[in-house]
Amino acid sequence: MTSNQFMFLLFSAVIVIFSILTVTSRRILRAATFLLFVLVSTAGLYFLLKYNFLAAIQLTLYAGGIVVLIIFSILLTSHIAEKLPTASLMKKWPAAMVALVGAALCIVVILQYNFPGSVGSTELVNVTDIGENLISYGRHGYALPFEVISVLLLAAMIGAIVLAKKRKD
Amino acid sequence: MFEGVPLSWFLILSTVMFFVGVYGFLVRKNLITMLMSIELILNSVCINFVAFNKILFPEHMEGMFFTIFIIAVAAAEASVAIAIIINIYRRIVNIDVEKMDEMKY
Amino acid sequence: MLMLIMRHELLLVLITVILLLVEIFLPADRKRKIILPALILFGAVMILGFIPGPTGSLFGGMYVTTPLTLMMKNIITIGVFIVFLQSVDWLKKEENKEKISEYFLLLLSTLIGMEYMLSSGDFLMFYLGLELATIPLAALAAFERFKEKSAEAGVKLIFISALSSGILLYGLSMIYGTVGTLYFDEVVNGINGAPLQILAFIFFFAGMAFKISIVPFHLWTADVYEGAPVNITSYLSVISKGAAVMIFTILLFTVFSKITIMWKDVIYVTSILTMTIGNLFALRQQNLKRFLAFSSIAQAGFIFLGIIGQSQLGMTTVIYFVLVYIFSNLGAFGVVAVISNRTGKENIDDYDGLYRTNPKLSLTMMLALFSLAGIPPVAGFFGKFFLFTAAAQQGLYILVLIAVLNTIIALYYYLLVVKAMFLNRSDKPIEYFKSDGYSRLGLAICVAGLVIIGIYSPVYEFINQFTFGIY
Amino acid sequence: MFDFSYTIWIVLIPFFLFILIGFLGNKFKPAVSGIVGSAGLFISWILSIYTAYKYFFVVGRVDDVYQQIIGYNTLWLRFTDTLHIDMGVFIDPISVMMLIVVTTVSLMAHIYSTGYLKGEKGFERYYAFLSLFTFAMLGLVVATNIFQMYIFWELVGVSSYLLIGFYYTRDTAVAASKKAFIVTRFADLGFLIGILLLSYYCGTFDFLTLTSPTGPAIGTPPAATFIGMSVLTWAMILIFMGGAGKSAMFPLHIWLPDAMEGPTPVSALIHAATMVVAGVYLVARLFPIYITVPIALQLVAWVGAFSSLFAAIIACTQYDIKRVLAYSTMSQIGYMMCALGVSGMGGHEGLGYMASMFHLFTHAFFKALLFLCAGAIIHAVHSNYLHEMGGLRKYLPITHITFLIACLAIAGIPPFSGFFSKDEILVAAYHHDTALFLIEYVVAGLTAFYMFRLYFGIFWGKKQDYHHAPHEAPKSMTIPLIFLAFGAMFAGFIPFSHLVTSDRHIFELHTEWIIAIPSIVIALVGIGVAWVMYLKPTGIPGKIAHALHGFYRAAYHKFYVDELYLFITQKIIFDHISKPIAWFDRHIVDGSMNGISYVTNQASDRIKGFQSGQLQQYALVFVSGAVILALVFIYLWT
Amino acid sequence: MNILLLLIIIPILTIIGILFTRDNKQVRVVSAIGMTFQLITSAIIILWFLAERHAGNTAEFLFASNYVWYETLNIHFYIGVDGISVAMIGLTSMVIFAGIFASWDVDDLPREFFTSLILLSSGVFGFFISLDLFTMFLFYEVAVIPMYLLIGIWGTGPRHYSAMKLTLMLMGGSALILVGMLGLYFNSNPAGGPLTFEIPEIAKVNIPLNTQLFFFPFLFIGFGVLGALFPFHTWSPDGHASAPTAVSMLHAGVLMKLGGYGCYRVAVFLLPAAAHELAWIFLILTTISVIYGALGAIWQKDLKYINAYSSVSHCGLVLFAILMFNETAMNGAIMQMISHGIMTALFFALIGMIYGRTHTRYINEMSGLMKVMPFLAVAYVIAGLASLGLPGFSGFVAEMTIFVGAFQHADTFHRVATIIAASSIVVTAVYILRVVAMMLYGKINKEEYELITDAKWYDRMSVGTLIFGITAIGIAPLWLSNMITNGLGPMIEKLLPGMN
Repeated sequence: MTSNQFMFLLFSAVIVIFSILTVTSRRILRAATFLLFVLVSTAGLYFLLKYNFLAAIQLTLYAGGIVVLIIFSILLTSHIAEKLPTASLMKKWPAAMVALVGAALCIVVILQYNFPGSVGSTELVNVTDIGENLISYGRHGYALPFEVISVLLLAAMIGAIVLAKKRKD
Repeated sequence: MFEGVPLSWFLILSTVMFFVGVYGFLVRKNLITMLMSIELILNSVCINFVAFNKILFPEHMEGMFFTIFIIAVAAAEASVAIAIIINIYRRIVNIDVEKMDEMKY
Repeated sequence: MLMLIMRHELLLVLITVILLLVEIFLPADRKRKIILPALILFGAVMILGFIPGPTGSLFGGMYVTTPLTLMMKNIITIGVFIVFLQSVDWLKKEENKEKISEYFLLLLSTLIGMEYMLSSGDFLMFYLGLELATIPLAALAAFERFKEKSAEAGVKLIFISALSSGILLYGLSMIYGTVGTLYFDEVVNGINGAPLQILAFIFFFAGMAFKISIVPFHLWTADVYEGAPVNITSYLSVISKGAAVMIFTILLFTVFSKITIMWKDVIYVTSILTMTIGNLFALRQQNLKRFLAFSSIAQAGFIFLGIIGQSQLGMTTVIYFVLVYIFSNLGAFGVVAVISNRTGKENIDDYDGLYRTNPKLSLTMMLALFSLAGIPPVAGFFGKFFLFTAAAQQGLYILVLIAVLNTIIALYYYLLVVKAMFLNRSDKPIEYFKSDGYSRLGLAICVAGLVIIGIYSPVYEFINQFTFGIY
Repeated sequence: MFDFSYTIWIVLIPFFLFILIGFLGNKFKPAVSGIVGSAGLFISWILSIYTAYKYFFVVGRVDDVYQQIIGYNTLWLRFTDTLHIDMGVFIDPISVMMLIVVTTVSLMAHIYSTGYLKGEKGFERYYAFLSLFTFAMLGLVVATNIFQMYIFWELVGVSSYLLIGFYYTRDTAVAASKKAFIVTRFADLGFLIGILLLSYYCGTFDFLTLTSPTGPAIGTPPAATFIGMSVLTWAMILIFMGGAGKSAMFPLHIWLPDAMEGPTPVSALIHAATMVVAGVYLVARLFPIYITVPIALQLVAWVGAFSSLFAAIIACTQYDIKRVLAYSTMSQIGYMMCALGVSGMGGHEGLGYMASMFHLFTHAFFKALLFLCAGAIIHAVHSNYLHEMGGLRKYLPITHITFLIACLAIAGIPPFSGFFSKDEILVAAYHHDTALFLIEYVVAGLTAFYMFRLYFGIFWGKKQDYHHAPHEAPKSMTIPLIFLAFGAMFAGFIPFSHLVTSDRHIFELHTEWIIAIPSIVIALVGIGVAWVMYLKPTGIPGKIAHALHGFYRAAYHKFYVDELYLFITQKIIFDHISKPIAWFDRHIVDGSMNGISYVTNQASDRIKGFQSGQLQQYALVFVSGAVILALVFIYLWT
Repeated sequence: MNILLLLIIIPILTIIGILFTRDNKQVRVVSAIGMTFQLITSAIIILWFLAERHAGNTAEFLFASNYVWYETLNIHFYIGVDGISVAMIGLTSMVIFAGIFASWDVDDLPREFFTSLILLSSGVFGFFISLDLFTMFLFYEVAVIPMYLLIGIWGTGPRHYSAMKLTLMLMGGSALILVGMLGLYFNSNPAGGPLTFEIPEIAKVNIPLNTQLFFFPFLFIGFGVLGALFPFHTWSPDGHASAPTAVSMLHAGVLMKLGGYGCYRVAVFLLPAAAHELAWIFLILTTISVIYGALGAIWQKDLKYINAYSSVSHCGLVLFAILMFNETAMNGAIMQMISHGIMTALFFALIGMIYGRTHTRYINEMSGLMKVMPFLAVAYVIAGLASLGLPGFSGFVAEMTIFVGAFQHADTFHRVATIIAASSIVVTAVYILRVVAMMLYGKINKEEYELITDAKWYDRMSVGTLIFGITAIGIAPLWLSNMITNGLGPMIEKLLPGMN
């Protein structure tokens, strides 16, 4: 087992375990924390894949931004001590079945597929390249999506504000 | 295969994570926990893109950029969702998804 | 002037920015003043859209404009314009005065999203367009913050849409993994129908089917439609769905053309399911918005008949039908909106005896419903007929038969509404009222569209110039 | 050749009278309708007489053979190149004879009615219908083709219906009219099918072609058979069914007695003299074909004979004088049918045919007379019932005399007309079939008996206390009586064998006294019995009735044929066919349509659970939908 | 400008005219004027048609105009008439004319009533003059839909239910037609190249037998629903019973003829081989229709139900005759359509008028009406006599033509069917006379009936027109028969190769 494999397995173990915990934990704040672990380990995977920049984004935006957002909202809407009610079995079983069958199907199909065996480049992706790509408007340039996502974020912001605005009475 | 880690490992991992997310989405009653499940789902997809990009098609960074944009969209989605959740909480002091069934049949 | 290629989106962004600025500098008590300029600006954009201009691709193929997409954009722009006209009445209500410009901003941004989606040249842009077209809509669905139903609608929309985009993304990731690119023009060559690609396609399909409300991915539709403000509902049911249908058709006809034989069957099955289940649910509805929701689900099933035709005829008809559908559904929703705003009544029972107090509204509603049901001489008849023709072209007579039998069920419940308005008498009918000018203009456009589009064949021929099929 | 095309006017004049009176009748005084109608018909009558004269004595006979002349013909409706309905006038001995009969009796009825129905409501309507009937009957007799005959046949039926139902506020009249129409309609169905069969195999409707010895029916008869009989036989039997219906032959006779609900002149005209003999006329018209299909002809003979006996027995027991006359009519028509049935073709062989036509002719006079007399009597005493009459000879002298003449004529006492015609029938039967002969012989006696039973009962018998003294009818009524009485007396002297014969060749007739004398005797016996029983009120009839208890009751109840019909129509058709069909339609056919909607609604209700409002359930369906689709299309789809 | 277009334009102009009226009276007057023009136009068309034919114009369709409508799909607006459609036009304009007068006293939403009625009629006219399947289908639906409102708003009894059932069943029929039509369209050019909906063009194509067999039932049953083919007739009793007078008239009189006409012009004409193959099934059904409708009518007590079942019987005879595939029978079928159209319109007009006076339609509740309303009563008797096929009225001509035609088949199956069908004339007599006897004859049974007034001038107008129609045809049928026979030519030519 190479160190890479080891690291991968470690991360994936963390991811899988904490994912499951995220969706089963009865304390909501813990669940959020577990989610954070999952996201951080994912960032670890990105590091492993030599996508340092992406890993950084994952850490800051995802783990940092979204999880914080979630935690804030938890604090706004729930009592920390409160235990979440568990779902009824009538709900769990079908869900579990679907998830299991779906996962099995996907895994079987994935394993059957004959991916080209090319070994990926192990080079670290250059942040300059990323930046250039992001503002380039040619093939494989991402200037346009970049603009679009800004509109999206703006719209989301407006939407969130409109909804969360307090009523003026 | 990436430095000894086969592609399929990544894919299996992401698939498992994806369906764990789906499972969570289907059973968690609290809206915020459901939102977390969504994040799991999106995260698993990100892993797919990144893994494909790195291991199979490293010449361009399409997968990676896709991941970046997914993260951004996830953030936007989460913000709107949370705004709605908070709005609901203000109205009925409850964010149990099972209570959200005023409209049916 | 390469930017002219992107003129639709740019103009929209421009007026979005203008509105944003105005909103910032407008005093709180004069917010209503924004309505008319907004409408005028948007109307100008709509008209400008019709001016022929250059087409081509930008950003290395990430953004593609063809005459076809231009036309699609124009079609949905017209629809949005009508929605705007119809929402003025609602926006002028006291409880909404704080949110007028936000309403415009959010709707415009979803429109921008759709237009990008229509013009997308790769899956990334497609995905972003899709999300941009969805997320603000969830906010809009929850727009009436003080109504529980509205909030519930928002929750349902945003969560299901998040789930569906997750599934769609999983599919996309697999497509990326098997093909190695996200650009449409390159993806085409990589599609070969391997099991993983079928899986990917199905997941992708599920994501799209969510937008189009295809059974079994439709369950959110009715609840969201019922809970959301009427104008948002009509927007969702018409514009959002129409845009999704059009881009989906294009994708199927181009990107997935190699696996036509497969997706044809997927669509065959889902279209039967959609028509039947949509109709069966519509039968039992009392709330008109919910009723129209199921009706629009069923309509989506019919639209699939055109797609399954996989020919130029099919594509033309799909687009043509979307156009007709915009007018029909907006006509119906327009009436519902007017009445809902004035009286708060949304149930079919409430419409008892409407004709005797508000004949014009009733007639408009009837025409719209007849168009949805496919009764001549209104445009819906032609739309439906051509859809059936497209399917029959493939020899799918059984499918056509099932579809036409479904139109009978559909006719039944449309007639229930007609019955309420025309046949039933009521002790306390909705009083006579004069709707505001904007709504009337909106309805008048719808009626004109319904009457003209079918009988005046050049509309169809015009669309037909730009379409293509798989041969 | 003499141009007979004017003869169409004989037919058309009553038609225009119908239009005129029908549309404008209510604008005039009632009497005007009667006068106009009678005057118009008088023209027709004159034209008929003129035609008869021309035909029989001037142009019709060429080398002792009467010609068949198409006086007028026009295409009315084309089916195929060979099958087309023409409207025209066919002139041959029997049609000319019928023209005379119809116009004469009709004219008499017209004149008579001006008095009889004076002051009745609906007078003009009556005349309109009468004209319509005359038109239809004339159209029938002059028909050039079988379809024209069928058309007028139907029209005759409907005018009969309208006239029977003239007193439409009277329930019995309404029921009777309905019955008459439906029964004859049923018979006409047979007629129609017969026509269809005949015309299909012969390729023509035309009488001239059909009856031509070299024609498709006789010269080259169709070879096709059906259940052991040739199609031609079937066709002729079915056609006879039509004739039997119209002529009230057993078992299609039930409408005739009830039809007496109509005004009496109508009974005289339609249900005694003209319409009811249409069946006989039809058989006579197609006689050349009947002669080639012995089975059908045999049937005609036996049906006729049986009907005559059957009706005669019933007639003996009835008290309603019009009904007695009705049964008598049926009996006499049975005679005519029987005569046709026993007839051969050509010369003396065709005696039966000649006799039948002869009897038709004489019967028209004396039976019309009987009815009109009965009308005068009813007019006087306001009752139809024999036991409410008696001793009327003093009050109604003219009626009395004319009635007596008619009775003698029908009883077959020489030299009254009935003797001659009936005698020829008996002769013909005697030469053909002894059984038939004996039946007819008995019937002759019965006829004499029941007619004189009537006669004695009305004019002699016990004197009744009348509310107001009966008085003789007005002139307008007695003149026709007298006229017809002359006919009844002298019509027998017409040399019919020189005029109307089966093959239109004339032949010499010689009375066979060996048959004539017994027939006179039996008639006299009948009269004698009636004399004994009814001249004065005696207990004999009651005793006899008592002695023949069961049989008498059966005869009195017309052998329960009506009840049988009622059972068939009411129970079988209404209760066991129509009602179940109505039920079936409502519950099964309609129910299945409603069932579809019910099932749809149920389905809609059953699946409502999918739309539970639960977001997570939606998501579950969403995900499982995707997974299942994927499974299906990856593993099951090929 | 094509004179046939007037048939569609006049109704539209009339409707526009109605929009500008101020009160009920003006609405009626405008409608009456419009439909009078329509009647005149129809008469002109008939006369002109006859003149053209007389002058030796042997074109299959006269006054034909062919405009391209949807170029891509090769949909044409193609109109033209032959002897048959001309006859149907005459029928329609007569019935709608009478219908306007019969509904003179509609006072609830009269504007809407007349608009719908005239719209319906324009659909019917359009249907009869169309030579393109698409336009034909379009007009068919235009003709069906106003029925819903007409019955639902102005009807009586369970009007909502009946209206819904009628509309749905007829649209169900049209659904089948649609499938059949598309089948024809996609088989209209086996050589490749542009497909077409034009009837004369499709008629030239030899469609393979298997294809024909597949599509024939769709078309025949589809049109048969409207033609009240057993067991798809159940919309008819309820529909007719609930409909207001003029609507029953138009519906039974004209709309049901769309079914027969469609079966003739589309199903049999375009798919002759399949028609031959499958005729026996439908012959059985139509024979059942004929006798079943008649027997079903006997038991009914509601006047309209009696007539509805009678219509089932008579219309069954139309389809029955069409399936006989010979000139005579088909001629009879067309004549029966016209005859029954006028006659049943007359019936329904009279029933409406009687109902308006007695407020009941149950025959056992009425008696002796002859005395108080002689005009209507006599008219009813005339209608009844026409219905039971009395010579002198059109029904006789039509039925006899049918039977003679049907009898041209010498095999037992056809014979038996014909005899069963023919026996309906007896049953018809039973129920017609039963009604007449119960309702019109006898003594008046309710005091209020003594006060009934006889027909008004507009009633007389309506009834008179129709009586004129049936008697005119009944007395002088030859011109009509010839005109129809003339139109049958192409059909017979097409059917002949399939015979034997």
